[in-house]
Amino acid sequence: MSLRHLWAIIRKEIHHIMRDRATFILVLLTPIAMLFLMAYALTVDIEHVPIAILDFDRSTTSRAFVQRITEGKDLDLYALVDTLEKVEALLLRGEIKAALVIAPTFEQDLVALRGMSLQIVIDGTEPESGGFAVEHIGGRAEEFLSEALASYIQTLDVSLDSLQPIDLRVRTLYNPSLKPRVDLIPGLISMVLGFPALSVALTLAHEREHGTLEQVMATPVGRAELLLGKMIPYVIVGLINVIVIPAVARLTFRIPFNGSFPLFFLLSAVFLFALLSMGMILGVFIRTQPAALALSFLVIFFPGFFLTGIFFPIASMPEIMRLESLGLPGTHYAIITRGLFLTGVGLDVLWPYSVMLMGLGIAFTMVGALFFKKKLG
Amino acid sequence: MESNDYAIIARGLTKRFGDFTAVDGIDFAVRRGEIFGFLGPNGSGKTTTIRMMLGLLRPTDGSVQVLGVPVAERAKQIRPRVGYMSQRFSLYNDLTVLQNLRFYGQAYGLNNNLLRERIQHALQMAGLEGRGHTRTKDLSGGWRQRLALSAAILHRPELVFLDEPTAGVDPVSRRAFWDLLYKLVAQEITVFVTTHYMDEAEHCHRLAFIQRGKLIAHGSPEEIKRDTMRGQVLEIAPTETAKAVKVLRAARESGRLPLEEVAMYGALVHVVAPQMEQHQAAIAAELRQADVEPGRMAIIEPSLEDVFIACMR
Amino acid sequence: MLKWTSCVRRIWSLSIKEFIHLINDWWMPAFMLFGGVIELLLVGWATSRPITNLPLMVLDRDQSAASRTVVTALENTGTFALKALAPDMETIQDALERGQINAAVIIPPDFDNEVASPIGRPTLAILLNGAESIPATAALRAIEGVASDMGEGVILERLGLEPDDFAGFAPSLRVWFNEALSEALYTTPAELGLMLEFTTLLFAALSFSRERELGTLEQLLVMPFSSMEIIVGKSIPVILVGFFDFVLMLSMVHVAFGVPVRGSLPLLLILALGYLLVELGKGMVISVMSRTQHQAFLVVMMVGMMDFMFTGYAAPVESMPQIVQQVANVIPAYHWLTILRGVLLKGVGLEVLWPNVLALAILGLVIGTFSLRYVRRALN
Amino acid sequence: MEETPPIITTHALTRDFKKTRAVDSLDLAIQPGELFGLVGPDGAGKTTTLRLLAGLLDITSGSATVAGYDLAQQAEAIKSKIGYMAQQFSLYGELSVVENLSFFSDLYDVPRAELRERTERLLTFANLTEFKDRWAAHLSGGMQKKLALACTLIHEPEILLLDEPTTGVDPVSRREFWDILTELYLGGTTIVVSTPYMDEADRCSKVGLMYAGRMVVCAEPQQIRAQIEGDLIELQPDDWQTAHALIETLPGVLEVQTYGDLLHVFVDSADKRLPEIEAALKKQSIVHRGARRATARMEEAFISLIKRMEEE
Repeated sequence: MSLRHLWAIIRKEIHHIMRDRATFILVLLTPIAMLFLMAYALTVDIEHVPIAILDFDRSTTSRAFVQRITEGKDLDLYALVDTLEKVEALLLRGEIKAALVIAPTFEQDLVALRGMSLQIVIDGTEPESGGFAVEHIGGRAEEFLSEALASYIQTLDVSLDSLQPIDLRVRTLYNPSLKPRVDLIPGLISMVLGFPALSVALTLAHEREHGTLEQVMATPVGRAELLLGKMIPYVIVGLINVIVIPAVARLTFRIPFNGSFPLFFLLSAVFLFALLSMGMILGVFIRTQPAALALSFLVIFFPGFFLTGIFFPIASMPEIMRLESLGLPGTHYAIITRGLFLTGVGLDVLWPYSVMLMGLGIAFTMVGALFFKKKLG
Repeated sequence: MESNDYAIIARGLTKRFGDFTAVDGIDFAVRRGEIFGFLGPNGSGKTTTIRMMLGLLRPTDGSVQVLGVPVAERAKQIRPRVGYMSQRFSLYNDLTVLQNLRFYGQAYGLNNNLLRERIQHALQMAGLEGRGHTRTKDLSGGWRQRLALSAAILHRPELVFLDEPTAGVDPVSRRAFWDLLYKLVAQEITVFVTTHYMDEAEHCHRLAFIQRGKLIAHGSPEEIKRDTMRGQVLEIAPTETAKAVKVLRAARESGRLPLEEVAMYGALVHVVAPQMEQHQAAIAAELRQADVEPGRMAIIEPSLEDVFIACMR
Repeated sequence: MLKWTSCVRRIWSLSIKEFIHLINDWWMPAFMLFGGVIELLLVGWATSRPITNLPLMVLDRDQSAASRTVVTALENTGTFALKALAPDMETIQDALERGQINAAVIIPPDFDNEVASPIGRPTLAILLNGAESIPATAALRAIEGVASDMGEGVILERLGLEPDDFAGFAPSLRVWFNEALSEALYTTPAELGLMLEFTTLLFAALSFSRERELGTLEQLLVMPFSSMEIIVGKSIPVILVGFFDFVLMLSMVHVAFGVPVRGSLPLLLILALGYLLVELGKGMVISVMSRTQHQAFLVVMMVGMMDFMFTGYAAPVESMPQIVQQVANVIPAYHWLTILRGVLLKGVGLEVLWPNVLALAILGLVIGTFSLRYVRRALN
Repeated sequence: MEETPPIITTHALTRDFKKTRAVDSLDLAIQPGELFGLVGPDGAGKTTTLRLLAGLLDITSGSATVAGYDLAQQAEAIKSKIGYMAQQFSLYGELSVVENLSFFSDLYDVPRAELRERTERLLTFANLTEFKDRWAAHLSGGMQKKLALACTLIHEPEILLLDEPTTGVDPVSRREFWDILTELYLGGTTIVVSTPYMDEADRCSKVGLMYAGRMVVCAEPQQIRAQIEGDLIELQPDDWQTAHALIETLPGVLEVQTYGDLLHVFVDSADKRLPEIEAALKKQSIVHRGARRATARMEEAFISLIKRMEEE
């Protein structure tokens, strides 16, 4: 390995990146924009879900209940209707996401402690807001019930603070609100850094398409030097993102950063090395840019989304996929980012993952160098 | 000028890119049915001029009429009537020879029978019979060039623009290619060609020399030779060509001999000087002094290459 | 008449050429056709699987019958893989910090007594690892379920109610259009719609940028194609492959995940074709704007993400700020997803979907006209 | 003459592509310091040969040594000894002239102490000094070729492998280019150059003619030219097609080559046949100009040889 060769390739690649302004800006901006949009879209606070209420009871209690249901800004009363057909029509047209049907016996059953005669109807095509409605209506119903029954229960000489006698004292560490955005954003960093990895594959395909690779192959430059030299500038591009992302996350989404930033930076560099080596392997096997694009989805983006445990817990996966996820740099990096952003741990905890990342990076580079022939045809 | 007699009329054609003037007010006219050679060094504005004539670039100033149609306004009308072979990229590399030809033919609206016939002919002309299913990228440079040319004239255009059509083509094919151009011209097809082979330029009916965007000579090869060549050319066949050139150049530098130009010409040396008869003996003496036998010496008619080089210097 | 046939012939020649490119460099079309299918399989598979096997620690300080009931109930949920009972808090703390467990349940020493006493208030302490909110939330739901089942028994006992009399305090639930509340049923159509958008956009975006980068565009421009013919000729493969892609993905989600087609299939196919045209227009604009394929790709990713945000797939559009909701109306993918869900799951037709169809048509007209103009100008 | 061991040798060197055999058991020996011209019709295997020698392609069979290294085993070691220039422009367009030079000087490990001096010398050599900060993509074709040559020369290689370095280059630049090559040749560098220009082949010290993947002739230019039988007469008739047919039938005419409307006639004796031809043309009232005895150049020799090959 000659540092001089390496540096020559790096410098050339940096010139390329810098001189094509439009691409340079896009390369820098895309990961950040993607992260921002994904984070926003995935974690919008659900509110103002339009619902319809069909009150067959029309009692004081049911009216008070309706009042209670719609007092927050989580659920919006879209319409008070009088037939099930109207509920159906509204659901079909997508004007409401859920409906609450209060049975004629609502008040009676409640007083007799027979339970809550309620039905919640939700639009199964959008369970996101439907599920939300179920949860919130259920919660309100329970509250309402507890209050309504409080005086009655006291007469029975039992203690029942609520209708949920088992008191769950939940403490959520590292992300007290349990908002998904807080942990998805650190997780998603590994996804969006797939873009620099793709760029590496593209530049190699580009050099093949334009014949410049032929001239370089005729020089004594080593395979590993060539591959590493093409990779390192994109590691740098990725690192610029790595610096910007925590700042963006903090300013726009108020994501904390509890760990050591230098450590984050260092491990991100290792991760980029590993991920970009994957991109490089693509570039080694692929001749044209469209092919590199297509393959990058199958190799980098899809697995990065599904198999790295950002959205789907690795523990729940079948054995074979769990093994595969171990071979993806994103899996280890997601653990590292969550640890540094949220848990605030250090290398004492994260070292196994860091070692894995490094190992994967070296392994991928070696595979790339092994299959990269300095030959044409 | 009767526009019917002319395939191309360019008036004050100018193209500027920013503050760089690529083509600077050139005027020329190409008669129908002639081979018009457009010569100039690399970067002198040849390709830019062709692009303007094809309506790919809008002239900054001036105008050009192609086949009687003003290009700037109605480029679309002339496209079916002209053929164009660009310098490097006229073929799709991942397509096979046949697929490329078929694409050209259909694009220019040839019907199936005619297309089959023309493709057959084109393959023959390019020497690619039996290799129709080879991917274009697997062809050697010269063959690709021949294929591109056959494709450009597949639809028998009235006027064909050829931008360095024979670059990298071997001499045998080049001759076959020029034979073909003559056949085309016999069918009243006009050929506008750029080339770096000056021996090819000799075979053009008329020529234009362009340098730094300006037209510096215009006329038939004979006219150009007569009007632009200062001095005569002495052809020498010395024993050691390289050494002879060195010796004569040294003589020129030191001012011992009033030579305009000393150039190696294959195994021969061409020396240019005014009133060559007076210097012939001195040249021979100079060579002998350096132990080079001058061999056969003769004043010859200047070749276009001699003229071109004299012009461009 | 003659003019027409030669025009068709030119378009034909261009489309054939494009198809040959596709066959020769087959990764891209293969990705278009099967990448979507793979993505859908992954999504369908991942979302239809319950979350199981979450590592959980229990610290049982009570060691009573009641506490053991809790532990057994937790195990029976199937959500958890119970790691060994923890000896002390430190172990739990450490495991949480290392991210080895998603949740921990601590049963206090007096749990049994509190359950038994009529005025007791049994407590369970729960520690969640918020650094992984998705499994943490799933864990919390499961624990809540266990607690409320237990709680119901306690209530019945304390109030002296008969279980048969008791209807339960939770409201009953009915899910329309998706009775089993299968997640695959609503994620896969949305994913299908988005994949169609993305692949079409990407494919279209490469069409000109690639020829420009390789230098062949110049030759194309001097051939007697009108710019309209070039656009149409280059569009046909995109539309065909995109449409085929759609049919393939649709059949796949139907067979693999039982996604029904409750509405009219012909209507859906026609609208899919229309939607393809709209996305094609966008892709072509990106294509002539970009100098390189790399640029085209990055712009496609940005645009695709932007659309994704407005489709209501990840988050309900109703919950977004007013201004964002307005923007959603001019995003074709938003209307397309509404149509797709409507026809597939709700079984509605034009009588309900006409506002979306109309919006899509108007957007198509605007985008189409603009892109035609723009691409033509760029080509001339 | 004493035999020095050749710097490039090949034995039965063969390279197959999917269906075609591009290079077919090629035997070649190039002496150090030779300026070796590789000529041949399109598709004869010139580019493949050069790529093989540069270690850019795997050998199908046979063997070769370049600068003392075995091509199959030590391809990488060869690369620092050679300078290779690809047929297509294959430098980085977005890098400036100087940046391209320094890029390759790094890859070739040019001693830093000499870098400055060499860069300046090559820039002067290639007449590129005033363009040294221009992007390579913005140079004219001829300048690009000269820059490419300069880049392959930066490490002062023992062997230069140039694949059609002057294709698409104007005559002035072409001469400059060959002046540079001649100087290198005189300085002792071994040069292997493929070219479609026969006047360039004439400037080589040795010429190898390839045909269908084989080396069919390998000799000094004079020897090749000498292989042509008879004298050459050049003339330009008005109706060249009829004239061609007519002259071919005349006695003493060995071969007629056309070049556009120019005819090259090989005859057993020019002095004897020139008047006969002119008379024959006059009889058919074919007007002609510029009939003269000409010196047969490499080009005519090449065409003659290729025709013979094709007939076989």
